[in-house]
Amino acid sequence: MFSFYDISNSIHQWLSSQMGSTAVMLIEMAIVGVLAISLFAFLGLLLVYMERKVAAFMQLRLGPNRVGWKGTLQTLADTIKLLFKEGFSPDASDKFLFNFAPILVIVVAMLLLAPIPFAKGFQIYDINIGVFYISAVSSIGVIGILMAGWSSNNKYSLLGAMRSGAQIVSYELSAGLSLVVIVAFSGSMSLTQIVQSQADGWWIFKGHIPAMIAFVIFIIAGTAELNRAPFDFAEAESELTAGFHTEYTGMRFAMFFLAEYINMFIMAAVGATLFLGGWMPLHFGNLSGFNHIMDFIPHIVWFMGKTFFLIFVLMWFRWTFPRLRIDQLLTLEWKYLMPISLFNLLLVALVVIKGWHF
Amino acid sequence: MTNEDLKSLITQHVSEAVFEEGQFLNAIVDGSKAFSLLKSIRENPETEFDYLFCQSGVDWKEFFYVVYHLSSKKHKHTLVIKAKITDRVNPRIESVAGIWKTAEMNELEIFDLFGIKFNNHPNLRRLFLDDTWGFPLRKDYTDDVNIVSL
Amino acid sequence: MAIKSLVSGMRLTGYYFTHHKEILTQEYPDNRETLTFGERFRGEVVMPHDENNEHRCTGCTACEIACPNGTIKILTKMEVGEDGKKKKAIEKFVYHLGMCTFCNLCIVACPTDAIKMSHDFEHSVFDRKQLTKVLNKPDSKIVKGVE
Amino acid sequence: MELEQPAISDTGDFTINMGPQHPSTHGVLHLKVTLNGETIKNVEPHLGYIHRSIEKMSEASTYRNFIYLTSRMDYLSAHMNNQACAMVVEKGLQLEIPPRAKVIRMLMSELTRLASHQLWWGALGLDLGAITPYFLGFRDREEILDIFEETCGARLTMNYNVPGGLMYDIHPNFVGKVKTFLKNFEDHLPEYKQLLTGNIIFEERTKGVGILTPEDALSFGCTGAVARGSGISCDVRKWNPYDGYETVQFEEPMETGCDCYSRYVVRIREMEESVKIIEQLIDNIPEGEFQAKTKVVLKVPKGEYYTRVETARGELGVYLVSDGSSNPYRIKYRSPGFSNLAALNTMAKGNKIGDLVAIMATLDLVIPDIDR
Repeated sequence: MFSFYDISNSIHQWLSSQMGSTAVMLIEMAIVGVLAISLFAFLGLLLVYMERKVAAFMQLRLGPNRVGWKGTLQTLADTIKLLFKEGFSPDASDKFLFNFAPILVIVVAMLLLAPIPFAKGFQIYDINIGVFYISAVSSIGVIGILMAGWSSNNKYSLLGAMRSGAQIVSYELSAGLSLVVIVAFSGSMSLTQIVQSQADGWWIFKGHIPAMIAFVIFIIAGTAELNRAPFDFAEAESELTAGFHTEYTGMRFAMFFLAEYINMFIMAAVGATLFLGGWMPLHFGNLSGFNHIMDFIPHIVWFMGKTFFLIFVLMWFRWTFPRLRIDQLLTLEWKYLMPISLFNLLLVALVVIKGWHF
Repeated sequence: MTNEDLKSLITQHVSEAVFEEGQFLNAIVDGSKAFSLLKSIRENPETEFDYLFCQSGVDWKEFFYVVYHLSSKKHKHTLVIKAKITDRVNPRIESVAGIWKTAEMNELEIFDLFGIKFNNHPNLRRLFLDDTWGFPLRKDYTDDVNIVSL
Repeated sequence: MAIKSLVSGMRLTGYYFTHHKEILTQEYPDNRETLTFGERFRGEVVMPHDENNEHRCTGCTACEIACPNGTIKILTKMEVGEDGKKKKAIEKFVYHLGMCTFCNLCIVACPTDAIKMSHDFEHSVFDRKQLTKVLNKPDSKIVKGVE
Repeated sequence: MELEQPAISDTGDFTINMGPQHPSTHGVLHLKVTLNGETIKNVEPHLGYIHRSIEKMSEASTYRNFIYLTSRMDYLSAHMNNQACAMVVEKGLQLEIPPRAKVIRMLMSELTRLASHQLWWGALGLDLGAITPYFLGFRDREEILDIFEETCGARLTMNYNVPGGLMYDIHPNFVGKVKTFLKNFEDHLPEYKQLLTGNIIFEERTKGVGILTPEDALSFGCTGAVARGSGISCDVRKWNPYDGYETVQFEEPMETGCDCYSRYVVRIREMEESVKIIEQLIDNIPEGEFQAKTKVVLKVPKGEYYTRVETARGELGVYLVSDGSSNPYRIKYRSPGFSNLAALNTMAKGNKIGDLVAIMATLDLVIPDIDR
């Protein structure tokens, strides 16, 4: 059967037979870098197109339909346009931070790609503290947003950045706690092992109610961390014009835009990996016939299917709900989600100790 | 209150008030006496004009009127007070923004378009036009650039 | 309760996502051929001419008076009719499209139905001078019998 | 760049300019907002970005052709504006318009009100961050605009009223199309409630926000849904019926919450009432003339005339001073948006920026109506 594991292994072996280990590592790093960047660009284009189409269909519109077949090349055309646009920077801005902020944001998004297992054995870096790594690195992104807001020398930007700071600091907690639930269940922080532990069923099914609660909290907190509606305070178009990226144009703006969609992909991928079994096919206890059919679907399809399902849910939220207010957002976190997560963690500890889960 | 009662009430306050019957009862009083009259008919429980539904200026070339259209939600009667201002160079009248809050914005508009200054207005500024502009709703206003006569 | 209200909203958008039939928007430049207008749609003022290059305008300037913006200017000349009498006729019916607000007052005012509103709504031009139009065609004459 | 004064004062207050180009000021409204953190301390409106001095322009026009200008004031209730102006001239001339014209005017007014509220509903959703309502609101609005286009010739600035009645008779398709619209709208109105009214986020955003006490509402001269949301009965159609409104049965929706949510509910219920009025009238359009006979040149006798209509935003008053010539001597439009805007500062103080947007959306401001 077609497998990424075999491909990557055979490449590695072929390279090893040709040259020394340092050169192999360098070449492999280059290959991975090229793959990661092209995945980045491709995902950016795909997700923007998908969002526009989903939005259009929910709003009884056609969506992009001019460039390419059914508008598929529209996002490419937009990218080319953004590349050619002049990148303004305000006179009184802090030039260094202003230029550095979008790069920081996009680098963080790239770093997050490292520990995600796309298919069996197909992973950039199988780090044994993957969950910890993700929750640690993802909070660096907010520094980029704060830098952007501060350096723009615009009060709207500043307000947006401060909102974003408050928001991400708060929601990092419940997002982290809901990840800890799965860590407790599987007993490992490595994403590969978490996926392996779901071979006989996904955690959302195996983990009873605590896993469900953790999943819902993860979706809410994840949406908030992504700065997406209904939690898009950092931008809050109708309140702060464009929030932290009010002053950004051209490719610098495109970087923020791209990072937002990559982060969305990563959020959905982490959610799919931890709660929905990653690339594991859907297995039900003893229906071996059914399980066997499911095995025929390639792992990458399972992974992408789950991820894009979660992305679709996020988009569905965005095109349905009104935005909350900043103080309501913080109330939701500190008064509801946070206590529920803590209590949920306690429950999970009990379940795990007693071995009640499947 | 009927129009007759209103007339006698106003005459008690301002003896030289002139009345005109039309769609509503009109009372023309001098600008200097308008404020006390308006304040008293707002506070008098028998009249209680709590709703200033229109405040405007009219330029009659020799003098200005500041027209207050008043009605009462409770007593359901309507009255029009016209405060007459004869000074064209430096027209002034007391502000009623303390009595009806809607007057604050309306008086800004009247100041902007007629140049009538309101004493004790909380924040008298040009609302629409910049400070160097004339007062366009005055009849003697001319503008060769922006007004194209047909 | 709270979650129920959120789900009901999502059900609506989800319903429209899956039942994608009705389209609200129009693909404008592509559907020029199929665009329909009400017959009273106000595009711009035109003066219909018949096949003999004849119009119905007597030059009475009722439309010029009715126009609130000075959009219409009628230049008249004296013409000698067939019966030898001198008669007023239009030389130029000048229409400044740039000043027109499409209020329809001139059409209503016209006693001889000489002008009407066309359905042409794409008025943008590169040169403002093109917005000043002469509505009567060169050498056109008034239809006989219209006074 | 040297700043003359620090951007943030010692107490932590700072000023931001909302507008004239801002997504949620619905046009060119310019608000100078003093903030402390996210909390609003003061809101000062600066107007004039779309001031065309319609009052001055009207003074130069005749009684027939000043009416079209008022479509450009509150463009969402263009028909009611035109009606108010036509009515003031009719009042001056003591002209009785035919019953057919009255009924058609009422029908058109209610359709305009529906169209305006549909746009308002969509824009409210947009201001609160939900984008889908905008398109659903426009779906129904387009249907009404198509009806207008067929009968009046224009979709927005209709100019369908003339002194003495109407410019044209209704189009033969009018009755059928209105009935189709009513049927569609009955299906669509529950969706409005599904998407916003019951939504927990929406309720959190609007309940208890932007409190306007009844005393303030009256003192600020607020009308329309703004005053009715504070429990003040002010529907001109009830208190001073015009053009036949005394013959139709409808309720004046009132709420006592004094907050954004009350104003929202009032407008939603107003839509239901408008549907009721249309249903009563659509089968009973009397036959006859649609325009009273008038002279070619109208001269309103010397005097002062005041008419009011209930537009989608509140009470529009037209104060006409005539000196007996063929032009108005002075025309004052008492526009509902102007008075409602005055209350913004009182409502917004102490709330957050997000609330300011919600409050402005429920005030339903139309800037050309405020600037004139």
